Amino acid sequence: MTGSAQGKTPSPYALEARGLVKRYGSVTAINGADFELRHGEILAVVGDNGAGKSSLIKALAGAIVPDAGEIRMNGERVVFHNTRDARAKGIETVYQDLAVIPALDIASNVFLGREVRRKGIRGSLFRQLDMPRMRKESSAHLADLKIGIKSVNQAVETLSGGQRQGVAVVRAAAFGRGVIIMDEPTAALGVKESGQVIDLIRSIKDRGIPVILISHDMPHVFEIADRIHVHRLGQRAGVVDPKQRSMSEVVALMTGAERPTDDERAGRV
Amino acid sequence: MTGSAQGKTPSPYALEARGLVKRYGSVTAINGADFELRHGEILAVVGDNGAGKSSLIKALAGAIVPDAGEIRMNGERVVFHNTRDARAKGIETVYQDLAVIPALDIASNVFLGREVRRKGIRGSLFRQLDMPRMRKESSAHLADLKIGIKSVNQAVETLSGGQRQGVAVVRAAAFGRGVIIMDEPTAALGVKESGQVIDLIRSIKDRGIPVILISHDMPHVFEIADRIHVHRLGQRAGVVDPKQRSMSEVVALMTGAERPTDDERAGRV
Amino acid sequence: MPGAIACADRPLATFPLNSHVRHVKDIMNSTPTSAVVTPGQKSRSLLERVIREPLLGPIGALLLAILIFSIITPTFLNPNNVSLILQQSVVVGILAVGQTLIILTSGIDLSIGSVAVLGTLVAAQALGTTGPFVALGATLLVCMALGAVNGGLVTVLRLPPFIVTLGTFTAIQAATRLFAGSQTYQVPEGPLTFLGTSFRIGSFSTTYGVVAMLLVYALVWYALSQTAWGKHVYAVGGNMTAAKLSGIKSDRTLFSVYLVTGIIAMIAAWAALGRIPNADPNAYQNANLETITAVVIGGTSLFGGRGSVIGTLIGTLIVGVLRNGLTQAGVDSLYQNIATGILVIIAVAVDQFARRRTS
Amino acid sequence: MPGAIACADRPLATFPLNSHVRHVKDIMNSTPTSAVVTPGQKSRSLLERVIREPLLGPIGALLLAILIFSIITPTFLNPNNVSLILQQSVVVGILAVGQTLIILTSGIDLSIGSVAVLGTLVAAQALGTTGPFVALGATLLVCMALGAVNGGLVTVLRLPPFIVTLGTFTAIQAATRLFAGSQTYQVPEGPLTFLGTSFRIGSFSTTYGVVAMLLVYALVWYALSQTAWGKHVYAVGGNMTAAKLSGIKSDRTLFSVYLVTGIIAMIAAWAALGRIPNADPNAYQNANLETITAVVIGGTSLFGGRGSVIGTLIGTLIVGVLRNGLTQAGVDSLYQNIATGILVIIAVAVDQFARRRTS
Amino acid sequence: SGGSGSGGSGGGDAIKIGVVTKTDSNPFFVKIRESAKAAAESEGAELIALAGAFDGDNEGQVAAIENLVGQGVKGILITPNSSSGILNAIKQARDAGVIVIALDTATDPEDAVDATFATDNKQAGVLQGKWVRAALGDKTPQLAMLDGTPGGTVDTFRHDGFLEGAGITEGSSEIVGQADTNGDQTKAQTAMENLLQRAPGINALYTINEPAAAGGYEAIKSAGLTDQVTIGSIDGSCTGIENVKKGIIGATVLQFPAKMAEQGVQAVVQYAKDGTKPSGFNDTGSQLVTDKPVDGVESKDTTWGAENCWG
Ligand SMILES: Nc1ncnc2c1ncn2[C@@H]1O[C@H](COP(=O)(O)OP(=O)(O)OP(=O)(O)O)[C@@H](O)[C@H]1O
Ligand SMILES: Nc1ncnc2c1ncn2[C@@H]1O[C@H](COP(=O)(O)OP(=O)(O)OP(=O)(O)O)[C@@H](O)[C@H]1O
Ligand SMILES: [Mg+2]
Ligand SMILES: [Mg+2]
Repeated sequence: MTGSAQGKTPSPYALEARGLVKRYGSVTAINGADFELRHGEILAVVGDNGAGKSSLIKALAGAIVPDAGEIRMNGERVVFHNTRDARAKGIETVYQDLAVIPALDIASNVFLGREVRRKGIRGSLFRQLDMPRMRKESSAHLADLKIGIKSVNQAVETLSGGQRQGVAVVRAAAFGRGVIIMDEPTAALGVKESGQVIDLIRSIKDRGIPVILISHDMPHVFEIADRIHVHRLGQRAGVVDPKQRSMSEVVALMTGAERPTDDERAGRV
Repeated sequence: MTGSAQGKTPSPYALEARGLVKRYGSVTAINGADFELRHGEILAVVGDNGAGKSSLIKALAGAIVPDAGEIRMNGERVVFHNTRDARAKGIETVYQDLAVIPALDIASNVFLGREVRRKGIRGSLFRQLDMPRMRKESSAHLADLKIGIKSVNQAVETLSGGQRQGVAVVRAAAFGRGVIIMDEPTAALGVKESGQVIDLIRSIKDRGIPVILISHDMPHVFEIADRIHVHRLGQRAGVVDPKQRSMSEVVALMTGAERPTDDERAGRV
Repeated sequence: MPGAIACADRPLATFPLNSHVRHVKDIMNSTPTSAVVTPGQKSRSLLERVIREPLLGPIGALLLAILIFSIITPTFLNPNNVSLILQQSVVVGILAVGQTLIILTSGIDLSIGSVAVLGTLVAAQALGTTGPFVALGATLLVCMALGAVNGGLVTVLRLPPFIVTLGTFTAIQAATRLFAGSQTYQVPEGPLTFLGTSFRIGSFSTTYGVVAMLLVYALVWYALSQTAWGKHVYAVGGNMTAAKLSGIKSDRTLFSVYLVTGIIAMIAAWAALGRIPNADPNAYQNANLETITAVVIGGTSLFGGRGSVIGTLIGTLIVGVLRNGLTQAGVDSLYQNIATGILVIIAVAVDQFARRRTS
Repeated sequence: MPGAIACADRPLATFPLNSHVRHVKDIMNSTPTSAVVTPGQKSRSLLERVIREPLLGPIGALLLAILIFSIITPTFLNPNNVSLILQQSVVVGILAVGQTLIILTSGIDLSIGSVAVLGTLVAAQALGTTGPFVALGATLLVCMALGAVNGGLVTVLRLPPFIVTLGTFTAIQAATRLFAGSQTYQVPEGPLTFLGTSFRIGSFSTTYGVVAMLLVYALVWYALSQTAWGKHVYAVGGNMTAAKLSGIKSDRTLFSVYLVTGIIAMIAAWAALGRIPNADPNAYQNANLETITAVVIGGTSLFGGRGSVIGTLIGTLIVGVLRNGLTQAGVDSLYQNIATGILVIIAVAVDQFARRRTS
Repeated sequence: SGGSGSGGSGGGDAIKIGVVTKTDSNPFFVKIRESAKAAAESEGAELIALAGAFDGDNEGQVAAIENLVGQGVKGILITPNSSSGILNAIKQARDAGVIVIALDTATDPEDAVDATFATDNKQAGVLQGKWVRAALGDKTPQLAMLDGTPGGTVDTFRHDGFLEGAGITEGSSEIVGQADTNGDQTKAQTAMENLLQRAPGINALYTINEPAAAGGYEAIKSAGLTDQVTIGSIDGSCTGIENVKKGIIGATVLQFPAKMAEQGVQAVVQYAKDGTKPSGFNDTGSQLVTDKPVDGVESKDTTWGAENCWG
């Protein structure tokens, strides 16, 4: 997995991709996309519906294996065969379609795939889960988001759309160490709850963890993003600085009505 | 189904509900909610996650049968046992979870439940569907929204989240005659596509059809709504006039940080 | 090509699908009644519409089996033998149509064979006291009534189809034996055995039962793919909640599927009397498993909402070809069973492989 | 009470759950290692945790059946008779645990009975040449190998479990007959028949096989509800894509379920030799349908991801009680089948009714 | 004469013979299959063995006949599932020049096939019934009947024969219990356990075959009633004879499946060589075997049985 970048000066990028391609039958969802995420930054990814944003971050999260192109973490070539590989490198993701198990309770969902076992022989030999602890921790995390969940014993299928999204966000935020990716984490959330997710993202950044935020909510994006990656037709149209471009300019870039500068196109902002 | 209001002066309300209650086991999703929709208006419904907005409009659309309370259309008492009853009265709904059939193609989804048969004996006797016509009409409607759908023969499951939402919106908009209800129709949509849905809602209003819009997007709500119904804890906290209240005031009302005026509480705005 | 292309506001000369975008725009601008269709539809012939892409796998498996058997045995491709395979597939093949319908609604019908068997006995016994057409009418009534019982329990009481049809299967099978006094009933040649009558097309001889089977397939194919009812069946099986919200009379659709399956069971009963003019309460005990196998080999999902009746026909034929071909090759039945078990898995593996290639 | 209450920024004196909200906030403010739990959990006793709400239906149906039979027959509640019902449930009951696991992953295992039958024959034949413990080891190996074949085909080739296990069922059954020359093999008393040995608790006499069955249930209940593996089984069956995205080793989990089912089949084979010390290639031909019935009556969804092994135990007992009770009541076997069919439907209807009441 | 169905091709002139049993599962049919194989081998003929999938699988047997005719066999030996269910297929086979011989079970009418080599199942039942009745002595029979498959031809013959031999009429109060076992030991054991709970006074047991008898015995043994119940059976498998020797079964009626198969194969070979067709019903005989002979029923002991048993 180790590429040629080894031994060089440390890479300026926490996560980086070159020439990614992904085809679904006759549809090319990612069409030679580049991508760069700097250390400790919040990078917004914006683009029209169907531009291929979700496909791009799925490739970065190991959820799909790209047909071509390469991915690097901290300058080192990585190959993700599945989400476990990406998780092992500290990449946590909130998927647009949430990836929760409807019939399982909230605590089990939050800890799915990294369950905590009891201390002592009950955990080591009998492999018993420490459900009380997992419940307590999940409800503490969820309480931060204030999305009004009554009990973490509830099955996820009984939650409202927004509450469900909260569960997915909490899961990623609680465990991410390397990179946290959020695909439209506030789409179903109310004003207050969205605000709390934005605060959460800021606090993640404060912990020094970079965040990739896909969002259609331009005010949020401009409020929080350090840089904005504009995706169009399966490619990166450019990266812009929210302090130098207005919302309407970014929207124009998304639709192709405006052209990016050469620096923006090359991602040098 | 005809209530006592018959023979009186025509009701000012296209759709109206009093004291609706809906319980799910120990959860009371609607807790004695009132609701009024005037003729020809765009009424926004806002509220926190889990406030019971979706449950409320599901009751209005016949998707759930309330445990108590009554619903009136044009002053006349109506009882909806299912969505068909509501549809028969011209109520069309975009559900938050979209209610599309993943394995069916787009055209079949748009026309689901009101398929068009061929002209002549092929339609009347052999009950053959006029698929070419349904395809053509769906793709014309979808083209209006510009959500980049390649072919209406595509199965809905191959669409991106936003494209899927577009299909649901188009379906409601194309067939609504009495009331059109949209539960977060732009949640998954991009900036441009959202704008197109907002335009679409305006054009529905121009056709004289009232619209109920549930949305967490305050700028959109303030841009388009004639009145804003604020929902809280399963009840109507009040109805406000977007020209008299600011966004932050409405958000404060949603969370209970601010109290509505007596007129607002009674819905007299 | 990215789906976003229709959003393009300016022409993108380098983009291959741009012409398509313009085409869509043309449609938008054209009058609503014009007959312009999107390119995707233009090129679809009838054959393409009947044989959808997901069927390439089963068809491939069937052709492969035919090829192999025609190489290793001299008799396999005899017109007589081909006709035999068809005739042997008639009863299970017809029942499998009903099974497909029910599986499409995400149900399962374990009682389907027992309904048909009861049908044969009703026909045989009624024949004694009434005329053959009354007997057929009585059979139809009984089969539809049993379909209605299954359908009623599934739709009204919302019980799982597996349990409902397991219960009716057990009860019907026992009731049939009681009704028949555990006897078999010989049926004389006549309208009741009509579907067993042979006729020739050129040098190819076959029975009206084969024709009936193909007709049932054609009819149900038409109903599923060309009528609103068919769309509703797929919708109900694909996502019951969404179907309800879309205003489909989901209970009625579901119930109608069980009723239609009752009718199909009656046709199967008629065909069974044509094939073996002897109503036997012990016959077709494995019809439930055999029909489900045909349906699944044909690419229909056991979870409902996806599949086709043409796939089931191919699935039925695959099983028939295997059994016949192995006999032609002189394989004993125990070894045949081992081979069939493995070959069925291979057939579905071929299907999966083909599907992954095309998607 | 609306779920939104935790959002309340000001106290709402009229709102009953407000105390709960404060409670949750207390938790937030308390140190992370404190043992405070939300009220919902505090009151859950072990019994409540074992018997979840969805089980009330099956339990009700079972109690109802027991009540009715103890009224209409004098012999039904005899300790001897109760012990008999348990003994008669052992083999299918153990196999049904494996079936539950596989159905929870949204699969189905049609081969489970045939694997156990092959197991009995391997044990009986190996006993002749080796010692009883080597024979049991060989049985375990064979059963696990067959589980691995099923699991491999399902996970690696992604074939539908129905077809895979139908194929292996057909092949294993035929292979067993060939292997045994359709003969039965008598097994002398010894370790191989140990599970058939009786012992007494007070005046109640039962066999070690019953104990083994209850142990298997307890173990699998523990694994499903108290370990990460169990959560993963539910996740894989509930939503495979989401499970994969959540980083679960879904293939490994799926495969392990088939392997565990192989082990369970071996235990069932052992118990079968205890019950009938005679390895018969024709035994337990209906085990697939019987186990699926027990699972479904027990409230486990055939679509995966929902259900419990305790429900299956109750489902097994319901079937056993019906069969035994009807015989005690002097019902002839054909009428018994009719009654069983109808009663199974009623049992599930009671369940559905109870569920709708509680939700 | 003959040979019109064979298509004339194929390698060499090995005579092809098909044998179609009811199922592959019953050891009795396995014995027929194996004896036929052995006989065919010694005659230099080729044998294809097919079977129905379950008791009552007429469709499976019809398909088997059709496929064998298509394959070009000279003769088919069949144990028909139902005596009248497959007559059309048999007729078509005979019309195609294939001789069809019924084994074990006669067709109805009997001349639907060229010849029949079978046990008289009714007679076998009568023998079992007579012996059980005589063994009971003065005791009033309290009879339990472990039947096979309801409606099976053989099952019905044996059942009726037993009652005739025991002098009991169908529906009489002397029959205290009945259950269908499909000839399966497990099912028989469960059924007997439940019957004994209801009617602990059972003193006579009819069984459709020896596995059913073994299952019934297990139940009787665990109920501690071995001295009280007299068990009769039919088959003559070596396991069964062994069980008679051990006293598990009181008496069994021995059949001769190997004889049926050998004679059948020889008849087909004969026909292929010189066109001689076999004809009529050929009883291959049945013999009561017990170590507790009773007056009025001719019987042989288990030593003889062990020499003449099958499987
Ligand atoms: N599994 C799939 N099969 C076929 N096509 C797919 C699949 N997944 C995505 N696509 C197609 O790939 C394109 C890009 O989809 P993607 O979900 O990445 O878009 P997106 O930018 O995230 O859009 P949105 O903002 O609506 O979520 C779309 O045209 C979509 O239809
Ligand atoms: N089927 C159900 N079973 C149990 N509880 C339910 C069900 N549907 C909704 N609820 C509960 O009812 C409450 C109101 O839900 P509803 O979906 O109406 O909220 P909402 O205002 O639409 O929220 P959002 O903005 O997140 O969509 C929530 O607490 C939810 O958990
Ligand atoms: Mg997306
Ligand atoms: Mg909602």
